[in-house]
Amino acid sequence: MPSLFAAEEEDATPAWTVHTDVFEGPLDLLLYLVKRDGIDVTALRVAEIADAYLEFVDRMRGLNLSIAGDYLVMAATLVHLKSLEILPRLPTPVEEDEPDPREAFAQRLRDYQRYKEAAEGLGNRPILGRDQFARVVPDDAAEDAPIESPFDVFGLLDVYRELLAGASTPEPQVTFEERPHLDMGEAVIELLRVLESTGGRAELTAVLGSIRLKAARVITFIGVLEMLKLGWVSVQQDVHLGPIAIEARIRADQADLRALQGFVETA
Amino acid sequence: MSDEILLFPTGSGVDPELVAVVEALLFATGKVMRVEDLAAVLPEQEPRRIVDALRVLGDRCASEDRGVKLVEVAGGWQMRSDERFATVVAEALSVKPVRLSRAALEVLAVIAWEQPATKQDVDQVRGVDSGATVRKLLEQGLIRVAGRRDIPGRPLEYRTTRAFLQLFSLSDLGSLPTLADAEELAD
Amino acid sequence: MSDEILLFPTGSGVDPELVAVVEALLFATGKVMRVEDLAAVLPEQEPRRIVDALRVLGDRCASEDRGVKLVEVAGGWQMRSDERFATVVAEALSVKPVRLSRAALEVLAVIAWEQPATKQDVDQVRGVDSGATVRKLLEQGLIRVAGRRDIPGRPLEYRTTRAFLQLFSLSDLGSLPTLADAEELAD
Repeated sequence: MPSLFAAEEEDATPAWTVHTDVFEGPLDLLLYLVKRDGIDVTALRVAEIADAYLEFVDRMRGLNLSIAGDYLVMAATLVHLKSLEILPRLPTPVEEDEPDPREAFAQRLRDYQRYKEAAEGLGNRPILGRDQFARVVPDDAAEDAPIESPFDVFGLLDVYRELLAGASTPEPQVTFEERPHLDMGEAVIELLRVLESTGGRAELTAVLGSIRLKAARVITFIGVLEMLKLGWVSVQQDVHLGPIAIEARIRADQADLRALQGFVETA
Repeated sequence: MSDEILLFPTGSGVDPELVAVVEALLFATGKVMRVEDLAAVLPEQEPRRIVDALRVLGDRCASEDRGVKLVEVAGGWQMRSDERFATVVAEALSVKPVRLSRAALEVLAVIAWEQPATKQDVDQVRGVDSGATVRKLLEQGLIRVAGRRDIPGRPLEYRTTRAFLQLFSLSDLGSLPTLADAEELAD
Repeated sequence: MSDEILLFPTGSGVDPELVAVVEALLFATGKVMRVEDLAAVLPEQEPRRIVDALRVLGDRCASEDRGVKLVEVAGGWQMRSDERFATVVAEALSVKPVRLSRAALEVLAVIAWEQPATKQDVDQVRGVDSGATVRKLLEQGLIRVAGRRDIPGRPLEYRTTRAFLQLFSLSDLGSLPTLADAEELAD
């Protein structure tokens, strides 16, 4: 067990800090306490371990150490579980299939211990690059060779994200044909025309922003929602609060306006 | 050194030249070679014979006075330096030995034994957020995206890769030991 | 195989472990190593002993059933595969992977996440002409033509291929992570 506390080298007053990397989270700390106190994890009683844990957390606080939120959440959970043990049983019969939260908790701790042991087992295997070494083969490139990517797929996604961040989405050069009493049918047709002029795809807020009249903007937006429902357009927003791309699935002349909710055929 | 001579006396049908060429191939490529890979460049040899030659080679390398081992890994075979000499070899290669953090090992363990596993599965077992570690393991090519789980949110599922098997010198996933039972946990 | 036993009987003072570690070093580095290089990582060994170990190792490798030879070159020693197997070894080595360039990665990224995408879509995101890179990716089989877009000029649309999925260890396009998935793994 490495020391939990270490002096931080600061000029005048050495402050004590918790090295959080000592434990892999509250479950790991609990297992440490189980081992330290010689508790049998297969017949774990929550009260035994709760006291040890709360005392530990208290001590850290007493030393003015900042404690990660995860550890405090666990402390609250343990207090709750312990209260179940102390309180007299309620007279109401407990549902048969309702699992005892204390047993569920003990099981969770045992599960974590199983994986922790499995992880140690992995770490103790002969490891390539630590225990065993493969031969360093001098490379000379050859033609017609298999392709290799320097990144995994998330790396590729980063490339895409960087491109998007750097790319200036050109303002669509569009003018909405605005009439004072634009109805939804007209708004939909106009929007589809605008999208055709921008290659089928545009940034939604830029399109809406190009509409001067507020009423027309609102009716066009409702039109977008209608078209979404009908599958005439698709929208995509990759990042929360990020740009919304709208893409036409049909052409303006394919739009059957009678499908629109609330469409009134004007003579 | 005499073991394989007992196991495979000259009369047993293992061609000494085949053993030699298999050694040359494993040495020169430095890679994990499956029997098919060897057979692809040795078309006149039956795969069965190649397996025999690999066995002879492996037995020979198992001798005390050899510095090289033949390990069965990731569905194939690879020659590697013996772990007895890890420190010296790392120094000669001027490489820092691979270090695996506990977080990385724990996340790998959950994914290896549960696969396919989602990030939520891993978080649930460990009781802490494992996002950064999962990302790192993806970058290192030790795990890969293996689809989405058919539950709300359709989270990505992860599996271990061949590189994982290579790193931990495992011949296949079946050679992972079974997880300890609850009863075995008591110290 | 019995030669060195005659030349260096156990009593001759050649430490079997020294022979083994010298083999491990020459194997792993793949380089020409001088006695000084070996001595630098084996400081507790007398250079004279290292030379003895090299002799033993060389004699062993000289055996018919070995595929690796110890050759004295450029004032040092190197392990090489036996010339007898040069053709087979060259064939096994001929498959060296090509790394994708930054440009190729960018074009692939746009096509992967926006598919079907036209060259114009790619050019617009990248801000440069991507014609040559698109052609290269088509040749490499990572993207394919997937029809024409119904807009003036009817430009070709591209999609990624199965080879793309394999390259990034994806089981299907549905497992292509989204920006939201990436956020989940952020620190």
